[in-house]
Amino acid sequence: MRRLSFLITVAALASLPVLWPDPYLLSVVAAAGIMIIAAISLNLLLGFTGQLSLGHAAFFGIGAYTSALLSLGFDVDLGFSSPLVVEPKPVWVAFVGAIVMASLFGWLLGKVAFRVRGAYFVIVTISFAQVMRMVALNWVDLTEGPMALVSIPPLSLWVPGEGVVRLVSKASTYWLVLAAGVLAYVIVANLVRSRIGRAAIALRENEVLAKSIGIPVTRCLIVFSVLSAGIAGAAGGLYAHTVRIIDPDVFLFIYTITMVIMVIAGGKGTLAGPVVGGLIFGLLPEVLRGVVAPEVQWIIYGALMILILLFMPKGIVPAFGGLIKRHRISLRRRPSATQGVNP
Amino acid sequence: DDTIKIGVSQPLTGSVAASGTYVTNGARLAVEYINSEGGVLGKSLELVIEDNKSNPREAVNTAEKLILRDKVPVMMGAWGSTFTLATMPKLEEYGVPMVVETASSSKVTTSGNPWVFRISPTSMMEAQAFAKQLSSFTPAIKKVDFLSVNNDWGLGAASAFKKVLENKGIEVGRSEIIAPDATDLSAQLAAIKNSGSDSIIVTSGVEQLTLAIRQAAEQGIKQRLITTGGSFPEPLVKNPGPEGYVSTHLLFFSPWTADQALHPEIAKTYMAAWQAKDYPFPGLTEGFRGYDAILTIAEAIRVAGKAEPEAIRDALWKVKLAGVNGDIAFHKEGPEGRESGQNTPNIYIIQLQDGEVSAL
Amino acid sequence: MDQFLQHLVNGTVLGATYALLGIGLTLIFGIMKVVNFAHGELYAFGAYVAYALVSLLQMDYFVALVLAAGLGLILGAAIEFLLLRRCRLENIDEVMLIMIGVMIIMQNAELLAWGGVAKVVPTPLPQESIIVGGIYLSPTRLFVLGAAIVLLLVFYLVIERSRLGLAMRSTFQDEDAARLVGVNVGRIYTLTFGLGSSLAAITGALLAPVFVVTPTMGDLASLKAFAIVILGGLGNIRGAALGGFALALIEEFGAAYISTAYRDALGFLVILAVMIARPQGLFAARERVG
Amino acid sequence: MTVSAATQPDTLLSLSGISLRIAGLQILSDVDLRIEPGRIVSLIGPNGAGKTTAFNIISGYMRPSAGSVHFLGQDITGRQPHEIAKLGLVRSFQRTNIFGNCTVFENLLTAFHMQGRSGLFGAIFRLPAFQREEQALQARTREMLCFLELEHRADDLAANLSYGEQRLLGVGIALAARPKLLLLDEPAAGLNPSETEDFKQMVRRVADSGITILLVEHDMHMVMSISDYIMVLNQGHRIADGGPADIQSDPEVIRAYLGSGLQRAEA
Amino acid sequence: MLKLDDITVLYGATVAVDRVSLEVNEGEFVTLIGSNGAGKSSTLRAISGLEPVVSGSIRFEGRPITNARPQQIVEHGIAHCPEGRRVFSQLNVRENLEMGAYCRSDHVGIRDDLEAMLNRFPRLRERIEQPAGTLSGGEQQMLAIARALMSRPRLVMFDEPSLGLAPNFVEQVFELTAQIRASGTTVLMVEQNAYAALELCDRSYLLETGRVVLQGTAREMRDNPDIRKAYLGG
Ligand SMILES: Nc1ncnc2c1ncn2[C@@H]1O[C@H](COP(=O)(O)OP(=O)(O)OP(=O)(O)O)[C@@H](O)[C@H]1O
Ligand SMILES: Nc1ncnc2c1ncn2[C@@H]1O[C@H](COP(=O)(O)OP(=O)(O)OP(=O)(O)O)[C@@H](O)[C@H]1O
Ligand SMILES: CC(C)C[C@H](N)C(=O)O
Ligand SMILES: [Mg+2]
Ligand SMILES: [Mg+2]
Repeated sequence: MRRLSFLITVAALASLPVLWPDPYLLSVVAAAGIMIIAAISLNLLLGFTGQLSLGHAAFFGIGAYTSALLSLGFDVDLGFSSPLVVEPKPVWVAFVGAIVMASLFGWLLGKVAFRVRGAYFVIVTISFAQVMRMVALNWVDLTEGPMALVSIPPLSLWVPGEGVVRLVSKASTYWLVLAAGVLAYVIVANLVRSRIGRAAIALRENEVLAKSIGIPVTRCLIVFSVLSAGIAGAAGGLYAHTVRIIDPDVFLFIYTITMVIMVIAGGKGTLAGPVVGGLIFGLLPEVLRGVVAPEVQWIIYGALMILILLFMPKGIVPAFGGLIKRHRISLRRRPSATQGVNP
Repeated sequence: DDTIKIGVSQPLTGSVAASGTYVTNGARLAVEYINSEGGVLGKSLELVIEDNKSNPREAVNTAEKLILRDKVPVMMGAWGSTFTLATMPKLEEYGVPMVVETASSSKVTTSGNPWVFRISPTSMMEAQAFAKQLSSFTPAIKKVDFLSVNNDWGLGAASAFKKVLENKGIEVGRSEIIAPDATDLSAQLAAIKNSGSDSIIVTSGVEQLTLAIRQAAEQGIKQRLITTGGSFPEPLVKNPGPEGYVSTHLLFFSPWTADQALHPEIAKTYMAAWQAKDYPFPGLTEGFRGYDAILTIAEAIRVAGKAEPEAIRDALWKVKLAGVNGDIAFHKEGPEGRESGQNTPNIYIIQLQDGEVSAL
Repeated sequence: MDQFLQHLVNGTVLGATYALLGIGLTLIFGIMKVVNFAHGELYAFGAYVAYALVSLLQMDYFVALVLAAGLGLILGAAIEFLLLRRCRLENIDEVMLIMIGVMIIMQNAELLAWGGVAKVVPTPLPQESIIVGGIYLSPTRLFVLGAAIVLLLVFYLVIERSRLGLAMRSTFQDEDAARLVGVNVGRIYTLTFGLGSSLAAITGALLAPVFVVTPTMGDLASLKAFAIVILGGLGNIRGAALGGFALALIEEFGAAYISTAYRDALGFLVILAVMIARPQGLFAARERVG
Repeated sequence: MTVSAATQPDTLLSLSGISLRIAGLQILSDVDLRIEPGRIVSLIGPNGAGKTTAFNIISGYMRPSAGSVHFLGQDITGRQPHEIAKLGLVRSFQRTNIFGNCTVFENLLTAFHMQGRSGLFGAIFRLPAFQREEQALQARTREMLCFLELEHRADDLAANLSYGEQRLLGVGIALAARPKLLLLDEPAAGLNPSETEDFKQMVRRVADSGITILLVEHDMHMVMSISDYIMVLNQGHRIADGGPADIQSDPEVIRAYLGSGLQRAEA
Repeated sequence: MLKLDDITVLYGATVAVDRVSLEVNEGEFVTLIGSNGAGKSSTLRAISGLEPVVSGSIRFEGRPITNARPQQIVEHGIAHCPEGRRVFSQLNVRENLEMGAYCRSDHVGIRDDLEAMLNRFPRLRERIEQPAGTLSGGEQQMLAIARALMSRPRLVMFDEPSLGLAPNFVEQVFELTAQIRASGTTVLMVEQNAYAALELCDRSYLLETGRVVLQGTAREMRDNPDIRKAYLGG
């Protein structure tokens, strides 16, 4: 049943370019789709392990820059005798490189950040993204700094009968993003409904208790951090090859915020949450555009966000899905159940 | 449809929002003027304005929106060299011409994009114009430092000025870089303070010029400040700085000396319209770019006889026009067969002392 | 040496304002546990109030400062009363996101009202710097320093030494228990949020004549304020003040002697280093483990 | 005696010379304890004696300033809680600890973590081995629900259970981890006498199934009737140990801990 | 002194307290007993204004206090020592006690009372500067009791004060409640330890699933065979 409705949804989404072949619409939906993939990856951390990463745009940006740089080639002087020269690589190689690189940083940040929790973790992740932005901004030899990396090649695909085609049309971009999105969704869905997924949830709910039943908290967090970073890196790579320009502002806080909005408004810790939230908040600016001034669009965006939270504090999906029963009461802290400081 | 759409991509927010806003206002005035004279080809012009947020990626975005969604046949933009360079591949992809009103990096016209027509001067042109006037500085300029914004414009201008000044036997000292959105420049200024130079050439948007001048005064910086790029920092009009202090500004339109412009009547029409709207006075030095660009586009549409991208592009080569800055006409630049259009505008150097402006 | 002292002075002045921002956020984030990303917007709000009153209404700057603090208090209290009260810290993410909504709304309202163009607030004090032993002291910055230090002391005393401060800390540790000893919890919430906001607003108004006023000025301010609070140890007023000075000095000396380009990165790098070396924050108290 | 205790083959857990200082306070001083398999051992003492702290040290949540902890002949001093749990030493908590926003079923299923083997790839690709394991764990979860008599609560959120049920679930979570040694910290607190009686029966059943139990409890009725061996702590020092009868008559224990409360326990 | 008339408390759809009526007279010692989840704590929370009462009324010394704000109720002279201690974990022992006297303004009186509390609980004096969160469970319980008394209440409500306390200390706490009552303060206590509760009190109410199912003097209750069976363990 669940599988069937999933397949129907995917099929419906896949037919959009046929039913409504407006390139602008497709490009807007594809752009939202990329953010949704990023949101799905954030949900893995925020929703399931309960760790709020506010530097998630960093993984997105690292993916984007890695993929762009590998596909464009670069040479930088690292201060050793000879400069490091990298020839342009095929786009798919670059794309895989992006995932690997982002995962690597996910591992690194996981190692560092998970020594601390809560607000401290948040601030470590923010700092990480800020440092990455400064590097992208100032390591001009490598990243072109604020001048941006331009003319990034598009992804290409070998199609029987047609040979290698460059995926530049809006429809092909759309399908590409859709395919990646479905893949990310399935990976996350399978992961969280497994032993390791339960371990993550356990640690979100009560870390002290999770440890006591043998859940290796740090390792579990790092696994999730790596996966989450990898998916975000893939989203970044997709972004680089579809927008084909990338600048240090992709590391800006507002991009992380956008992902967080999508996840929480949609319903964190639910599979469909980031998708629903992503569609609403990814497409909203486009819907409002032309109706009101840009500033007013954003004011509406902010106000809508607040309203959703005030009336559906757990997010849209739980509110409508009825998946989780009336939460407000149960979440009221019962004194005995929560104070975990002193086990 | 009885309107012709013109796409405008300008930085209305972000680090160079002031200048983008001025240029957009200038464009609005030109459209009002043209429409009041009966429009073009019997239709009135309509601006579709998008904010590129002082960011190259957003600039690409705005171009796609304007072209795909609003289906504009021609664009004006995108203020910054970086934003313009980022936008250019989209022009080629969709075949839409753009009149570049501000950007000054040489790359804009040399990279081989046949859809680009620039009315603004390159940094090299600015540097050369400046070099011609070197003798009028007393005491003479012997050594200069640079304070430049970290983008195609700032870095390009610094290298053009260095090349030209070194040719003139002037020593080049430190080169300090500032991030496009930095507000505290004290560290850079401190580094320059005791460098032994006599002048600092500052290249950045009007916001940072303002900060640089104020913070230089606070730190007791002795060097003469020379700003490039055509912006005039607003607070200088109200608070001219310490007595006897002279600052020098390279402008492409000087409202103080409008009667000396090549076409004073056009300059005055523009100024009157600006003042009628109560737009801020210092914006005049930049607003004219939008004004001239729209005049250029309107003329091209008239020459083309229809509002279609390719026709407008071909017509742009034929445009001969009197603008606020002077005569506008494009010559070919860049690789053969794929040339871009480049105009040869006028450059003014003015000096400000004790609230008084004089031309050099 | 002059250079060194000059940097020290510049860093100290900046540090005083960072400290103000930091203790404002300590009230809201450290004590109330509201992850308030709109803190920087209240800072921008204060700066715009100063601009509107001084540049547009030709009001006296010092009067404008007081008004900015007052309006910040009212705005902060209103935000708490209208938005946060309904979901009273039940869910940290929810509250955080509401504040992000507030941030988006405020920033764009500013944009709508004032446009994206940077605004300049003239300083009421002489522009000529005072030169003491080769060090340039701008009167405006000196005033900022003095005002900030006075405010820091006042707030320190209020929070750490007064009955009100005790009630604040109790309320956010255990709301029901605070009610049971007779604390008017609702009023404490509103007041705490208002005071924190007021501090942000007055910081903005103090810095308006030093820098320029733009709608995005709050972004980095928020992040830095968080960094400062964390650096000082959550909920620790003295720590936040020290954290503010520490961050500013690191930035200033880092920019002077390491790299101007990485100025803003340095602060964050230090945070990463602190977190790796001493996860509890620099000045934080020990807590019972396990 | 203390040193050799660690190496004695019939010793499950041994503490030797455990001391702990925090912030200048001596919380535990030179505590020794030896637990043989299959027994129910109780640790009692006045409030603040250091019982919970001892549990924290044994289960890896705190590191002693001196001394060592051996479990199954291995030195586990300073190891991570989850590593210690893997060896088969699991604890419950003085304050109720459950996964509040998960259902009772999910709470227990999660607690079977250590019984699972499947990894990342199995999960992502839903390999057959993974599916089989899932089935098996679910079946065991249902068994555990029966054992705890919580079947009717299976789909309720744990946070919505009454206090007593939450305590029960807390113990169930620890049991699901299949310990060799189970540490219970005041499991009967907040239960009324008849509930305590039921609970005591459950602890017996657990012990009969071969799990060794170390119990901290202030309910003397329960402690005295269930324990094979009792150790008494006071201000971080061991002041007595022995069987229930010895402890009840020890004058120092009566003075420091039992008071006249003992009579009531015997009532 | 305190009179509850048919009060009902809901958590969402759950009825926690179902039309409960009870009365506490000046100078009396009354206990509420009942199994887990019976609604004892919820009743106390309703009296002190922490949970809204959806129907019925509460009067204290003749004045209606139904759904009054908690701080007004404290000011009227009711103190509530809550279930689960609820000390202010990051405040030290002294500050916790000072907070207990939050609604008082007689500085000298507060100082004397603080001294009296420390004399009564020497353990707290030893830990006077320690953050309350690091105290052991029993120490926190003492602090919670002392804090409640700091407001000089005329009626004090204890919610399972013996929870987690060592036997000798349970003894002390019960003695203390008796002393408090002897000194003229009225006491309403929730207690799992039914033996002790019924030994100490004058009257008692038995709650089951939100309702009062039995009430009477301590003696009557002790002798009731149902109570012996269900709550006294035999
Ligand atoms: N982090 C800490 N800082 C200071 N003192 C501490 C800390 N942790 C524990 N203590 C002290 O150590 C002593 C022992 O505490 P512990 O929780 O082990 O007692 P306990 O025997 O379990 O008591 P109870 O029966 O009341 O639960 C207490 O006096 C407590 O105040
Ligand atoms: N915050 C809450 N949300 C939802 N239900 C609650 C909440 N608090 C209590 N309940 C429910 O209300 C009922 C009465 O709870 P209450 O705490 O008053 O019982 P009690 O008699 O004090 O029990 P105990 O002896 O376990 O403390 C129980 O069924 C409980 O599950
Ligand atoms: C102001 C102009 C002369 C230059 C423009 N800002 C650019 O980036 O090229
Ligand atoms: Mg204990
Ligand atoms: Mg209760």
